[in-house]
Amino acid sequence: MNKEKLLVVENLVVAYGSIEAVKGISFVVHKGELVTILGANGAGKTTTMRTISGLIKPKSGSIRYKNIELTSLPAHKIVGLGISQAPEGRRVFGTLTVEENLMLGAYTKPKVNTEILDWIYQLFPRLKERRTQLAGTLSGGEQQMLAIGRALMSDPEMLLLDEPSLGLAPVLVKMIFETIKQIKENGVTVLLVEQNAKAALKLADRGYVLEVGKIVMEGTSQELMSSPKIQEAYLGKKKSN
Amino acid sequence: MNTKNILSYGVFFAILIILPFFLNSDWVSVMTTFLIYSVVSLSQDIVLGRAGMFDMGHAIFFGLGAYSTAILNMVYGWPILATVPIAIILPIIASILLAAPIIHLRGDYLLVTTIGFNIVFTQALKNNVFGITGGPNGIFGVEPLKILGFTFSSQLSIYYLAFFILLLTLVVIHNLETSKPGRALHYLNLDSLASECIGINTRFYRLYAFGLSAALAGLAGVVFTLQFSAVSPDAFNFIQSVLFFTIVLVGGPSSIPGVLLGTFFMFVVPEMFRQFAEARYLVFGVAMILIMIWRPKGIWPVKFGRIPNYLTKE
Amino acid sequence: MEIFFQQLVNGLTIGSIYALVALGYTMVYGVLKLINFAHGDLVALSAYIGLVIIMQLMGALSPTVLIIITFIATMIITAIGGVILERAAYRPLRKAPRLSAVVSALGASLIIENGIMLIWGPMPKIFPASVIPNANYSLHGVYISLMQVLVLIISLILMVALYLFVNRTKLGTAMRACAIDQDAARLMGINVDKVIVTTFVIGSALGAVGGLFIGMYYRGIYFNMGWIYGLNAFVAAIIGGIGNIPGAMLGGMLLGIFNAFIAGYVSSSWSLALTYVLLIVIMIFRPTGILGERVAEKV
Amino acid sequence: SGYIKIGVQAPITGKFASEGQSIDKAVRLVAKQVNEKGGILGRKIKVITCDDEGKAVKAAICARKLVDAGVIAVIGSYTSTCAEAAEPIYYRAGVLQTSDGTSDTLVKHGYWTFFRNSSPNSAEAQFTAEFFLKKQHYKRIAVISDYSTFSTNLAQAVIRDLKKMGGNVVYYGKIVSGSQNFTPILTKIKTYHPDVIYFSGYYTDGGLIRAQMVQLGMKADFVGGDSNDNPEFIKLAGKAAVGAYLIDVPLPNMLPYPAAKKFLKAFRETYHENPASIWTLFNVDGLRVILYAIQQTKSLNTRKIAHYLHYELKDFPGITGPISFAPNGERVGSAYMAYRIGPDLKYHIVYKEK
Amino acid sequence: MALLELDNVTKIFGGLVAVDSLSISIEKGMIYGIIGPNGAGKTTVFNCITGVYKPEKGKIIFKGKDITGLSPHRIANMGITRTFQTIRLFNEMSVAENIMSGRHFKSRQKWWHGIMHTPFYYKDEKENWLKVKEYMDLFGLTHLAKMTAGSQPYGIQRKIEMARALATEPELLILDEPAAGLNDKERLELVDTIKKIRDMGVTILLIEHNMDLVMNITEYISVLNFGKKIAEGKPEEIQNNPVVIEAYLGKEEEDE
Ligand SMILES: Nc1ncnc2c1ncn2[C@@H]1O[C@H](COP(=O)(O)OP(=O)(O)OP(=O)(O)O)[C@@H](O)[C@H]1O
Ligand SMILES: Nc1ncnc2c1ncn2[C@@H]1O[C@H](COP(=O)(O)OP(=O)(O)OP(=O)(O)O)[C@@H](O)[C@H]1O
Ligand SMILES: [Mg+2]
Ligand SMILES: [Mg+2]
Repeated sequence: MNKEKLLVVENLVVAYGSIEAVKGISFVVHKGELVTILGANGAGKTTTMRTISGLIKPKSGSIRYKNIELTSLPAHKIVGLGISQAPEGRRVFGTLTVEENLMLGAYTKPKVNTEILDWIYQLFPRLKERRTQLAGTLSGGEQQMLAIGRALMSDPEMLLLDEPSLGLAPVLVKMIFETIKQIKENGVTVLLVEQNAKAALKLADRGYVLEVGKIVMEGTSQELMSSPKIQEAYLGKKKSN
Repeated sequence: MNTKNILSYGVFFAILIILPFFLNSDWVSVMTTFLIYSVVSLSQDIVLGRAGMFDMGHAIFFGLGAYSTAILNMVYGWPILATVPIAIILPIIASILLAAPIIHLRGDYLLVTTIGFNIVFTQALKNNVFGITGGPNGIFGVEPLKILGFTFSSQLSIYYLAFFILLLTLVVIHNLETSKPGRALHYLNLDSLASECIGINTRFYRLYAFGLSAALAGLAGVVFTLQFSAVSPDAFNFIQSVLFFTIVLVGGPSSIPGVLLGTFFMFVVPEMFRQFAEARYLVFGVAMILIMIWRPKGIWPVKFGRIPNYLTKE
Repeated sequence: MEIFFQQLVNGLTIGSIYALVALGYTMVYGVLKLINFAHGDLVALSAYIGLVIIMQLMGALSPTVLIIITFIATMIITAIGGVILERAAYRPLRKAPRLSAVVSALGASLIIENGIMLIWGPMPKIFPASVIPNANYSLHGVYISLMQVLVLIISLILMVALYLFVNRTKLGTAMRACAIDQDAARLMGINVDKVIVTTFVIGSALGAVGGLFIGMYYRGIYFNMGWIYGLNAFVAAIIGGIGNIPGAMLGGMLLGIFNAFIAGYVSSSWSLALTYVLLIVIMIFRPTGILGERVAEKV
Repeated sequence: SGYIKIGVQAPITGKFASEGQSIDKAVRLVAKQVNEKGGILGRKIKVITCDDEGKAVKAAICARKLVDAGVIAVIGSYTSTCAEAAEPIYYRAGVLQTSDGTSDTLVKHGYWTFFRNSSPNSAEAQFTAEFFLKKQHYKRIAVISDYSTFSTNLAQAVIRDLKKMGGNVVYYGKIVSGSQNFTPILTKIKTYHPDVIYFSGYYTDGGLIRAQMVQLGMKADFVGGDSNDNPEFIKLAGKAAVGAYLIDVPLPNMLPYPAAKKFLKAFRETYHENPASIWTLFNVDGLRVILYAIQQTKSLNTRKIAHYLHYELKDFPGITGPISFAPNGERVGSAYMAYRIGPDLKYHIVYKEK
Repeated sequence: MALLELDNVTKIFGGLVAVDSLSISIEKGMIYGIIGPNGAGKTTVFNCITGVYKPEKGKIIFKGKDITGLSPHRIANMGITRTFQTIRLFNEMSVAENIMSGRHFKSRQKWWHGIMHTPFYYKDEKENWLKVKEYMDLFGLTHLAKMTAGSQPYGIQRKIEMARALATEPELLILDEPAAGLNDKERLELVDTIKKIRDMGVTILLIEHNMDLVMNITEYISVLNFGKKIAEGKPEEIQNNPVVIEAYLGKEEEDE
């Protein structure tokens, strides 16, 4: 297959002070693909996501999106290019209402697209119910829905999801993964970071495994899922199985 | 304390002890005030740095100590030594009464409220409440301290008195730092709710911080009165509180060497540039900004993790 | 009764000046969680700038044109001052502990105050009497001057305009978003730096209006008057609930009226102290100010 | 052998910088004049200056510094507060002090080292009361002061003297200096229907009070104490200044004494400016009288000098008028006058002490 | 007698009834689970038990004593300690100091020991630090003792938080989503740790969305929805309860 390369990360190094959290990683995301990044706690997944969105500036390396170099752009311009992120820890605007949060999602658009809003309310009816509640008083799961909904409001070409299932009830986890699938089917390219490796791999086309700042493995979902190393480290299966 | 620490404190004290012999009297007087302000700043740090409460009215407690001594001596004729307990206890009571109703306020709200207290305090002094504060002028001509026949009237003797009070304060703060109450202050500062949920009575310890710091500030106030044989409302107005507040932040909250450096930088350094008159404050403002940019956590920030050695050895 | 209304007029005049200055505090606080202690001094500076402009142009222009030009030019220059302040003293500390920026603000305040003194000297400067409309009306024994009427009306218009801007426009919502979580705001595509600069521009320009009113109404301006107005305005912002725009207006007006009635009915010697007693009482019973929202922290 | 050291404690910087610098310049000028004539008792005078910034605490520091430097007498300070803060320190060290501070409290401590070189508040108060009751015949009097020592003391002295003479004080209140908005207190005073408002504070507030009185439609007279005597008062009050009264000692150039004319000339020639105010000249007199006493007693013993000043000196020809001291260090006699600001915005003398 | 008993506890926010007449009863020594959809009111129940919120109605009885509406520190001192859904450590302080905070109540230093050190102080101080060491050893944190807690990875932070809670020597340990953010392998370690704690005699009450963990270790479960209890029972019963499947678990897909 000769798909168009949407996002190309090359030799990315990111450091907090003197500590390198990401130590020279390279990966590609093709248009329309769903790629997942797996990795233990502290592997550097969130750091990578934040660097793509421009919240952190890398020490070296490049990130190109549709051949535009992102590392020299400020964060707000990157959103304008069509990349939006539902960050780790939700980061909803606590003292704004649910609806104001969603409207801010569409900040880069000249006008709010009501179709998208309707779609989001359809995906997450709970949000519609709580439209005027302050986001800070939503329960954890409700906030996660809001964070994803808000990211979708900008009608992105590429969606970055950082642990979207964190803290969600099983029925919602299923629903969120279902939604991610739907989002992908709508033509949005997705880069997904997940602890829930099984579910993520099931959904993804391809995956990368990150360990202490380095990519140690990559491949199609099938390849990764059947790798004994992955099974032991991320899927909680004993070796003897 | 490790040997390096003991050594550096030793050198610091040695310098302070011999310093007056190398300075003219003008500078001895400046250094005496430096020692007193160091005590006040260290006490301010207990509330601001350690317990994390934005108290911008600390000059109240300093002033209460100073005025207690001055009033008891001048109006009621008490010998200075007898006024000392009152000059410590009165600020403690005041701090607890003032802090109790506002202690739950969030950072900046606490800050304005304490500014408010300070302004009410100085206004009351100026209005000559109960006819004993001497009005806008203050009280002049307070007697010197006499202990066992020795009279602390020379500049030099007051310098060493202030030095002794600073030593005492450093011992108290060292003890605080390494004890359960001292740690509790840090915990409630960093996360009040988490502290409550592991059993720390945050309200008690907040008041504790206020009380202890008021006691030290009150004691410093006594020495201040002795240095100038006078008290006046402007020495304890809210601008002074701003000074102590700034000293802690510039030096490094919760850090003893930081606060001492902060006092030096914010009080002694401007004195060095007196000949530049008002222009020095402009330069000084620039320096404050640059220091914060250069060292956002203060000149000498605190380091946590000083734990007993037997914890890390196998 | 006319005394009552006279005090009300007195209070509202100074109150609207407090409110204008308080808006600058509240807006910056809202977005940066920073008490911009230099704001009061910026207001003082604006009065001096206004005086320089008036002295330069006086005689060359008709009084109305002169006043309009003075206002516009002073607002622009002060806004630039606010932007410089943000760039030099606050932006480098964006990621530092909150209180470090407070020290920086105090430093900036020293710079402006002493800068004014070095340029214009320690003695008060006086606005010329001839440019200021000097009409005086009396309604049933209540005296009100044209200047007071102007102060009230212009302040109200500006405040309502600001309120609508913040609550009804996209940039306004962006401002509130930046106030909560700057990184998340960036992820929405909001240019946080631009929003902050806008905040300083608006706050400083409103402060400049306040500064000019002080100069034109009270005539005498001092290099260190920023502290007094700054502190009062700051208290007003807190009483109203800092970060809250209608709160700052309400707080300013209340403070002005309260001051007037205390001085008028209780005791002028204690009016300053009683103002702060009021503040403390409000803080005890409404810990986040009158209009400040109480958002329970979700655990 | 060596110098005779004279200290100057004055606000060289701060709010009162111009006054402080002027005092310092004048003292140095006198010292130069004396030294050019060969000094006193065969010794030259050396002047040591300390800046107290007009702050009480700094004043105490200055006092210790000057004492340590070995001065025998100190000229200063300009403000009563600073003079008073330093007083006990000079007293304990036996150093003579002469100040233009007008606060009555300065001479209340019984320090033999202190000499006031100007007229005290009490003299001004006395004059004010006479002017109010004998000349103007005010029936209802309102008094305002600010929070400074000087101003409160003056106001209280005026009230005391008025009451002594049977005057009717209907109101007394304080304002915070620099707060600019005085309409609330004035509105309140209006309800007392006074014929006059007397203000004992500084011109920076006095000018605004006068302007706001007129704006509030108040018909009462305005009388300002000596600190309102400044050209800026008229600028601040604008047209409202017309009709306001001020009470003060004469302006430097109104002084009738030949010594005064000579000194003013020398000052202008040396510094190309006028002394900041009459207060500079009072301090010059303080210095001159001490130097004279040294010469007369042929001694540097401050007790002897003080004794001479207290009991033997009579009507020394000062540039601000004849000088004698009461045993408490008070200068005897005064020269207050009342001025009215006319439509030409100039001062017109309306009342003088006989 | 049950260790902890909730009797008709109700918590209302504005108009929203977050917890609605909830009654549960937890026996000593058990691992008790609370599950339910997001926003069901689980964390709010924990907040009521630990005194962070004061319930509008109902009683909370711990060891026969009514603790309703007491302040959090008093409840903690009676033997109930918790962890938080979003980790709340003293980030700037070292791992050891974080755990030492749990010793606050057990340490018998008085207020004056913050001013003056007595021989008793030294004894007490040493005792408590040694306790801290025990807990660090238990959680394998000893090598991190001097490290800053805030810079540790998520999984480690969860451990520190649990060690801190345990250092208070609670009778009842309350864990709010302890496995959130852990991968499958780390979760297995967590299961072992929780069991170890239970074996020390500590009763455990936990909220968790991860069904593997819940089914693996809890002995009894209550299911909340809209603040009300919709089911309770042993894990196996809950797993097959159609109401719970409908509201919470979702229909099981055929898994490989
Ligand atoms: N602001 C920061 N300052 C210093 N170090 C940091 C900061 N943020 C993260 N780190 C460190 O960088 C490394 C990578 O962190 P990152 O958050 O990217 O991991 P992650 O893979 O997303 O982990 P998790 O699964 O826990 O979310 C970790 O060791 C972490 O401690
Ligand atoms: N302080 C508060 N103010 C207003 N509403 C609140 C507050 N705290 C919680 N709520 C509301 O109460 C409900 C229950 O919240 P709670 O946090 O207890 O849910 P939860 O069961 O823990 O959910 P999750 O599993 O997502 O953490 C939610 O709808 C939430 O919005
Ligand atoms: Mg992460
Ligand atoms: Mg929860």
